Amino acid sequence: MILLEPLINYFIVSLALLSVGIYGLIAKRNAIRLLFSVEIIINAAIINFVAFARYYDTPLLTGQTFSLFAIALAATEAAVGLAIIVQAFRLNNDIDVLELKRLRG
Amino acid sequence: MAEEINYLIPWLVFAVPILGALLMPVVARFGNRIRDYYAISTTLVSAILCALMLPIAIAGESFHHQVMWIAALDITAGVLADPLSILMANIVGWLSFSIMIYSLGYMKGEENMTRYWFLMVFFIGSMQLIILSDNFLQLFFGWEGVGLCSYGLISFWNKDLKKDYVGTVGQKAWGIPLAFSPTHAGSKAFLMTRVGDVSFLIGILTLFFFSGTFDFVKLSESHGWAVDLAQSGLLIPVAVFIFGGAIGKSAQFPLQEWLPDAMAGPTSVSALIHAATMVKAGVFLIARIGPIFVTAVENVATIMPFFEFVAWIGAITAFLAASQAMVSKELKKVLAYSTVSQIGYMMLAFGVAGLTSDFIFAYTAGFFHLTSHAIFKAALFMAAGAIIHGTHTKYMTEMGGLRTKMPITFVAMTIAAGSLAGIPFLSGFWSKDAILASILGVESSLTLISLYAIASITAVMTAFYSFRMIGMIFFGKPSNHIKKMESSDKHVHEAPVIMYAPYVILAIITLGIGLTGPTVEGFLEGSLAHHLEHSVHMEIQHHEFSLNRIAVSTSIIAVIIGCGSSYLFYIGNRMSPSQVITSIPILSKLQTFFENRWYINSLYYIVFINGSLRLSKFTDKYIETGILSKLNTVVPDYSISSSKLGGRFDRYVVDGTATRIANLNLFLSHNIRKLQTGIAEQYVFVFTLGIIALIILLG
Amino acid sequence: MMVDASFPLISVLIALPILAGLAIPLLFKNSQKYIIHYAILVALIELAITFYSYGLILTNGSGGEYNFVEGPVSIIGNFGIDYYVGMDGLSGPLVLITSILTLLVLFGSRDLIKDRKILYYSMIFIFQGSIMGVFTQLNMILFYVFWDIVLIPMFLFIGIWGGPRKRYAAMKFFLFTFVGSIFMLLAFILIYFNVAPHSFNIPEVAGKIPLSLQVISSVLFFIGFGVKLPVVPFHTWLPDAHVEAPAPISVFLAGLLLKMGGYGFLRFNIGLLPEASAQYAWIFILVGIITMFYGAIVAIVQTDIKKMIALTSVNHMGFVMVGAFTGTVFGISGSIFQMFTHAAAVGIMFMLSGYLHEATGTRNITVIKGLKFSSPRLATLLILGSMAAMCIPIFSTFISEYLVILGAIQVNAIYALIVAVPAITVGYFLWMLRRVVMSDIKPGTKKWDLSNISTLALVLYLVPLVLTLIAPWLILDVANPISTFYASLISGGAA
Amino acid sequence: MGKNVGWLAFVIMLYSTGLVLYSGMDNNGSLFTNTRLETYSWNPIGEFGLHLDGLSFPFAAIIMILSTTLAVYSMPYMEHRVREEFHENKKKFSVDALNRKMALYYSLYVIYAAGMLGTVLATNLIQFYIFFELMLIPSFFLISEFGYGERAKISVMYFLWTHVGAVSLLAGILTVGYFGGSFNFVEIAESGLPNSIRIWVAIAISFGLLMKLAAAGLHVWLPYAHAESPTPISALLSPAMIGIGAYAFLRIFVFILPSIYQSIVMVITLWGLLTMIYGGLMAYSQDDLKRLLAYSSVSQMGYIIFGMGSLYYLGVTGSVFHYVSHGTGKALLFMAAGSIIMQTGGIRSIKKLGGLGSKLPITGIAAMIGFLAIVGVPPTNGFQSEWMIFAGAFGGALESGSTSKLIIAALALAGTPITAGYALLTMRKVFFGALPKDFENLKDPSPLMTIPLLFLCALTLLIGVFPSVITDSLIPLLQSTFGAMS
Repeated sequence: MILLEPLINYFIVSLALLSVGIYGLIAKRNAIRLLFSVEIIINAAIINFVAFARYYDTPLLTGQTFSLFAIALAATEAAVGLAIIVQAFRLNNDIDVLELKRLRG
Repeated sequence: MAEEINYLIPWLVFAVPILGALLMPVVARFGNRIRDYYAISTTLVSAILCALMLPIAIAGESFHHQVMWIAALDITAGVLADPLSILMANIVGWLSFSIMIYSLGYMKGEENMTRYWFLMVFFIGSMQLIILSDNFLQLFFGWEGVGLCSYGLISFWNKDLKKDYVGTVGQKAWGIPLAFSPTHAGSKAFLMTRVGDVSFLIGILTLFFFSGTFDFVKLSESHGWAVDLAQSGLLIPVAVFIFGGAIGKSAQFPLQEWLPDAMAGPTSVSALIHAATMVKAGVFLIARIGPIFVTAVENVATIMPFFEFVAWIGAITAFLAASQAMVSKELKKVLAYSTVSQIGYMMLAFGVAGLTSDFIFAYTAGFFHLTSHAIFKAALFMAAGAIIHGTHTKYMTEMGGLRTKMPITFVAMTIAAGSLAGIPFLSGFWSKDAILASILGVESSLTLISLYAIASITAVMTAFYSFRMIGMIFFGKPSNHIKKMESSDKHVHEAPVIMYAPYVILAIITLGIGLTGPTVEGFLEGSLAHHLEHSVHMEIQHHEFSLNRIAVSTSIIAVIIGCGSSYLFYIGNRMSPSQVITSIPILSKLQTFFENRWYINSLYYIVFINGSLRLSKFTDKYIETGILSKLNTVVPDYSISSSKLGGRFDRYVVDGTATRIANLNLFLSHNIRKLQTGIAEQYVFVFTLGIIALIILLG
Repeated sequence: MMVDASFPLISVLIALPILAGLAIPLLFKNSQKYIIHYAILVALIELAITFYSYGLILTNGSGGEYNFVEGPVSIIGNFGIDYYVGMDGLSGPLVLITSILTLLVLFGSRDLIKDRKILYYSMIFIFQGSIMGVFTQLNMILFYVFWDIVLIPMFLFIGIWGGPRKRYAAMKFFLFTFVGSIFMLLAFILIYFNVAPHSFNIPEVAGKIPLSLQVISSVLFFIGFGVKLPVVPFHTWLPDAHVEAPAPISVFLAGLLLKMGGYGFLRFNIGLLPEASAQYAWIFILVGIITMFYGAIVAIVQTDIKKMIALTSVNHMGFVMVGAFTGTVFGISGSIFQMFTHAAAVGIMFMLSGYLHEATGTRNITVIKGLKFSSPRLATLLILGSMAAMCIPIFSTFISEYLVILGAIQVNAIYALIVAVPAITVGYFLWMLRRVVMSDIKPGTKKWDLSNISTLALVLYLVPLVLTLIAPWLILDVANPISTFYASLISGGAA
Repeated sequence: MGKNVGWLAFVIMLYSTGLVLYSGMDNNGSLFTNTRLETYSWNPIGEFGLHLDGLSFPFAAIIMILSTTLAVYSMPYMEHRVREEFHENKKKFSVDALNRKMALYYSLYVIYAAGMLGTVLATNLIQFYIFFELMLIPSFFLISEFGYGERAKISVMYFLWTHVGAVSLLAGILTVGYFGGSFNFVEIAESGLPNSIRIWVAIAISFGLLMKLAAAGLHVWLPYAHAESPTPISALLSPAMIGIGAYAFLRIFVFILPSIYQSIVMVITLWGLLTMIYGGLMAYSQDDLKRLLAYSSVSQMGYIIFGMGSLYYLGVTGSVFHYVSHGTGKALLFMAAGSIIMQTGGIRSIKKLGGLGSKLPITGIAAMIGFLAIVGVPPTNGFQSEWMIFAGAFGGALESGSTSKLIIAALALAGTPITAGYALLTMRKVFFGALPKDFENLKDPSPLMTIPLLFLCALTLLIGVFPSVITDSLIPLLQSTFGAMS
């Protein structure tokens, strides 16, 4: 059986991607940048799926089928996010996240 | 030979008057004359029935018939006609008949006479009931009936007009007025006799408990009860309590204040009730129970204190009343005091009977004095009524020199007054002498001497006041009141025939008894001896009648001193009485003391009447309104205030907590709301913190 | 030998009113003229069924166990929530009084409720159905469900047809009861998990609850039912709810809602947790007595007649509390009887206060004067009604009260002192009567009096009271078997 | 049927009196020896029964006789009262208003009599309590509807006082009922009561009953209730109603709880004596005629309580008999007071009255006989009851040999002249003396009022002379109970 890379390496890659995404969310003010960082986070998740499916669930590979779902999900999520941003821009022609707080309690 | 008189007679003697009285209002419908004659005829029928019973008394037997009354307690009602009661019934019957005729004249022209006749006839009926009943309970019925009628008759003129008042209006003793309206006098009489009846009831009930019966016959036959009573030391108290009834009814020492004021009633009433019959009821009671107690007890010594008590009560009353009679200005008051005093004599006689070995002698003396006194006192009262009727005044001071204007009344009154005083060869002399003789028979010398002394002093006083009375009315110059009447041509005239006939007859009888004194006494002794042997089984030694020399001499001396002194003052008016009294200070002090009725009356009023009224005012003011009716205000106010408190507590504390919890929620929600700032970054930041915390926790 | 009817009797009892209620908006969209006749007809049918079922229980004296049982039909399988109904000596009288009161309330609301009739009558029938449900449910969860369904119509009644502060009162009422029911639910769940074959059905659960759990759940039940029964600390919602609720509704409120609390105490506290109740009976009795005295004392000073009557029902419910926890046959049957008679007695008083408001425009005792002259019929009925509320012997409220006192004396003779409570009740009722009825009339007050029909309707309240005075066995024969059973449980537990 | 609704009430009353008297003396003509019993099942509480025996017959007879005579008496009186009331608050007088008022009066009146009769015939403690309250409610309404002065306040006070008593009685009854096994008089076993409870039961029941009997200290409600209630009602209230406390006392203590009875006898005797003296004293200082009669009722109740405390069968017979004699006597007095009030237009203060004897002869005679009955003067039944009470008191004292009891008995007997005092005082102030000028045209009231007066006078005298009517069935019953007790 071919020597597989130890699972932990895939894990480190996805963790790195995850931290980059989170940093993006927290630091940036521009709404579109928020979308980018969300996409990065989703990709990190997908890596995990594939890796785990490969290591633990070889015959069924449910993980990989699920990663396909996740990709589709990411696409829809991006579309929805962009629609909201366009509307927000039309409303107060500024998409600075800090300004959009009319939904507070 | 008792059977041949059919058993109904004794019942009818008292039933006829009582039922007759009840029918009085119905008969009154048919007109006044018919009513008057109807009343007199009932009394006559009852008197005749009594006469029919006389043969039994003479023969010395007794007739006893009973009927069931309260079945559950087997209490029977019955009639006991033995020599004592038959003699007494005849005296009462005939005397009341004569007084009824007299009152026909005396009460002419008075309104609501139906009430008068009803009460008089009912009175006679209940008096006969006392005499003829065979047990204490039935006797008590008559006892109270008599009290009731005397209350009704004393307050007959119940409009309380000033003229009907007894006693001089202004006079006061210790602040208590001594003048009483008829209704007041009536209530006083009823209350005082009521006190006597209460003690009588106590005696009877205790006796009932021990002996289980009220019957005289049963009491005299079985003597078990007397033994139990003596053991529990109640024999003397029971006897004294029963005697208390006699004290009340016959106006003896502690309870004698009601009789002088009973003069507020019409004089015919006073004649019937306060001379002839009612006051004798007490004496009759002692005559009835005295022998029973003596025979019931083995040795006489145990009952001796009771008889001594009776004798002393009699003596004190006699002395007390005689002293007050000497100073009284009202004609009827003098007679009232003399009645009280004479009854004192009778009580003395019956008391002494218990003390002497020879019971029968004093017993007959008492009874003889009872009969003679009844006769001449009734005559005196009727004559007094005629005089007052004629002179329209009741004060002797406003009379004088009437012997020419009312000759017949003068003669009759002098005979009766002489017999009262004890002038020889008049009935009073023999009966008083018999009493004095019987006192000599008492064993213990100390009581003998003291009783004898009091009796003789009273005899002197009696002689004095009876002749003072005759002197003030008939002799001396006519008072200006009489002159005024003469001038306004309202002449003082002799009483009509129908009025003076009765008391003239009675005067004649007194004279008759006076002349045949010893034989009458012998007859009485004989029949009473039979009575004692048969109904009470007491063995009697018969002895011949003998005149006791000491007794005769003392009574003659007493008459001489008494009549002599009063002759000096009033008849011969050598010296005017007022000068003598003012000159000797002791005498004047004594006079005011006697006039104020020894202050006994005022004492009673202050202690009992005003005392209880003040006590009731006190209880009313402090206890009733002070404490109790406060309860009606305090309890509701208290409950309302406590409930107000409860209401406030409910509204603020309990409700308050609920609203406070509600406010707490509001406060919390308000603050938590601020947490949602609406800025996405903060949410993500918190989110990551959460994940890190989770990792640390799980790790 | 429990009785079984040919058709599913209890389900009909519950379903009929609810369906009828729901049908009203459809039937009477356009003309509302015949709505009241329809309503009375439905109520009469319901009453007939109740009489039939009650008669069956009464005749063969099977008050001791559950009759007309409809087997546990599972609704949500593995969670043990199943439809399980039955009627016994405890729920029999309460079902009876529910249908009687509904009929009488309909009569009452005929002339007191004018607007939005469709909603009103449909709500009444839903209310009746759910009350029936509460009294006959043997499954704890469904019991809780019906318990909360009942709140909805009541909240609407108070909220819509209420007096000036109706929103506050409705909200307060809803919140209080709802919070109480949560504690109750918690207890149900605790019991569910601690019983071996997990089940919510009362018959299955009875007797298997360990003592420690019993204590905790009895405290929880106490809070849950205490709010409903108005035990003293939780009673503040009752006066506000009554003052604001329209007259017929407060009859329902006092007549039926309070009984749910009493029913709960008897069914759960005594029925399921006998050992705990026996051990801590004296606390419950003490709370009951405090409720009694507190209700009576606070009622004295009230100026609004409705508030006074509300506090009187707090006082009477105190009797139920004491009766239940004496654990004696007399006490328990007395508390059941008290629940029956109190409903009628307080019912008439609330209706009268409604008419009083109609007649004089106010319910303030200190303001109304000389009712005797202005409206004689109302005055006489007010006097008779207060007689019933005062537990005077001419009405059967006296028998229930004396049974409770008798039970209390059995426990400890000191409790005889609770006899003082009726004395205070008599006190403030008489004071009210004196000020309102017997005082002299102010000139110029207009004459207004009850119509014949409404007088008849009011007299109908008194009929059951007089009937049960003459023949107390009507109620007691049904109540006695169950109370002997509970008494044996309690004494078994305590001994 | 308009004004003669009174006659309807009278017929009802007459019929029931006939029943009571008939059932009293039904077997072989011997008077009142048979006991008449009916029972109906009332299952949880015991059975609802009506029982007429030696003890309850005198009470039942007097209650019914009094209510019948007063039904006739109250016809003219109440009409006068209603007219006066209409006149008082200036409302226009209409005949149908009068009819309605009279109908109301008579309906309450009949219920009131039924209530009293029920209490006396009850065989079950709870049934007794129900009638005990039932008796109270009509009288409350009668006072508040037809009374004088601030009647509403007084009727509430009356109701509350009596109700507090009744409630304490209820507490006692329930304890007795529970521990004694059952509520039926026959089955109650006194042994069941643990002796820690006995004192409390004794206190509770006697407090309730003595409140009803208006014993000294607890009598505050009586003078108010009597002064303000219409005269026919106070004529019924004072003798019949408060006397039922005595019946209850005898029935509960003497017949059911003898050992408790023996322990409280001393207290009862002393309380009776205190009430006698207190009532009598208070009567002296009253100016209102009806209040005076009320206080005299308090004092007479003192006699009854004293009789009950004598622990001797004769004493108890005396107190039952005194209930009868006080019943007739006091009813006479109140009726006389009523006719005076009616004739003089509402004057009740004794100071304003005087010399009425000449103008109102029949009322005067009736009042005299009434007073004699209370004072206990022989021809009237008052004497019979009095001598029995005191015979019992002396008997009890001598039997137990305690001199203290003897002194109390003598003291009580010495207290009787107080009664005679206020009786004669009132008689003198009201009927004798000068006639005030504005009473010139007075005359005796209509025959409807005088005939009942005369009937009761005849009754008083008849029972006075032939007491066996009452005592025959009563004494054997009491002898056997007291025999069993000692």
